[in-house]
Amino acid sequence: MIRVQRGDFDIGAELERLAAGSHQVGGIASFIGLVRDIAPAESGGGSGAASAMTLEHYPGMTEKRLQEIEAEANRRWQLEASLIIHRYGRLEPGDRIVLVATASRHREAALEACAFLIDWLKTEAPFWKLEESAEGARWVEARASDDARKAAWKK
Amino acid sequence: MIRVQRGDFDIGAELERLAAGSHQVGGIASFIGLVRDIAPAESGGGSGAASAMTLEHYPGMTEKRLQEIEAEANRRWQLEASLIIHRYGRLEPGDRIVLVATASRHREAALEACAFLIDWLKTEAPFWKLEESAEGARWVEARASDDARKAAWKK
Amino acid sequence: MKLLYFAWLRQKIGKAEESLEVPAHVKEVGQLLDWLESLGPNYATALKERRAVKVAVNQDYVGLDHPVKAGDEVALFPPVTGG
Amino acid sequence: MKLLYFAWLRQKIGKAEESLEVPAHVKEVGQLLDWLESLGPNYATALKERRAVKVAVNQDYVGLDHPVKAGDEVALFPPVTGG
Repeated sequence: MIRVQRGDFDIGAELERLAAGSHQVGGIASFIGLVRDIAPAESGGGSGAASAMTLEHYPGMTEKRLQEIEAEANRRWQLEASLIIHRYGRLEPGDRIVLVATASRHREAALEACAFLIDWLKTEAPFWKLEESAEGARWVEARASDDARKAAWKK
Repeated sequence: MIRVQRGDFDIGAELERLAAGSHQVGGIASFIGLVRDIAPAESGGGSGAASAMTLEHYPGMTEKRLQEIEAEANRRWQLEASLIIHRYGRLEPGDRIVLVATASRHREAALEACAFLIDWLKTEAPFWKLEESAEGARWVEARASDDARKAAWKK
Repeated sequence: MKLLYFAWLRQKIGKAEESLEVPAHVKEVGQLLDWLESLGPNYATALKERRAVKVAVNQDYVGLDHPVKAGDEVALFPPVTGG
Repeated sequence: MKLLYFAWLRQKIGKAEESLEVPAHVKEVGQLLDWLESLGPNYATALKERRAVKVAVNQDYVGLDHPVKAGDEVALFPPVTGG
């Protein structure tokens, strides 16, 4: 299941639901992405001012791509259930951005599919981050390392 | 932090706490192990009767080994926080057995350290599973594939 | 043809979307980008660095040689940064 | 010396722990296992398949050549299956 939403999500409830009704699930792997306050770390101290961000997305295509990514994970691994929730709009440091989770009989499949989902989502799902800082707003640039991680999953 | 306990744990609260107070966390990876009802799958249908299990452990050494495993993960990856909770006693299908979780600035470290923790825990932490089924109780045998996964992490 | 712009492409072009009558000689994505550049300095600036411009036609990622036609939904945006 | 037994080793030996006076010639884990086997058929049965017997001395995994001495806590158990 995939969801694109402005509001927050309840991790405990989401992960609980993933295994509900099936006693065939032996493991649930999940990854939660959070808004990190990059200001202090990358300016070497600085004001320590929180840096919020706004996530823009492409309604319609976002859902389509996330569904395709989820389907690809389910083709590659035997999963009992999978979940992608991605937020958009303005978010502050510490806020949750994304949840990906996979439930499988065996931990290997759950762990690998979870990493796959977040790696692919990073380079495939049409979201763009606008970061606010003391110096103004700037669009986050794509990282070459993300492309490399995605490429490593290619069959 | 590590905890060995008889009772259940609250996944949402545990993961929330892992990032609390630090806005340096960009990602939280977690793995939850559950009691799987193996009866229907491995006996090719069968009665479908639920198979409970009892987890025995070595109090004292369990905590010591889990602390060492957690310390090793923190040596290998830059983590903001980590958590291992492992239950013991009698558990039924669908019950949670174990939670491992890692918080890091970057998702790569969180994902890898999380997989490392559960892989090492499987072969290092002194727990033993006694499975109950219609045919009686039997001690679960260690899987060679678990040793192989652990070995793959060796430096 | 429906055009959508996202992130800094939206800001530089100065609008989020528009409907355009595209000339008949524009048959592929690359030709569409060339033609858009000719519409004004805001387009020219936005599309100058072609490597940084990703294109989706009808919500699928495509390359510069992908065909475009009237009725298509064509989106232009920088490399994605979600997750 | 304090001996602890877990899982099917506990069941086969028939107790979870005991304190034993170990003879002076028993200086290593391997010698300890040999000597335990001589204590009775329950021990002999439990320790027959040596590959399946893991040993911890003072809560650290050790090999058969690891020294043991009075006062040590020595645990015998099958390969672990937690997680």
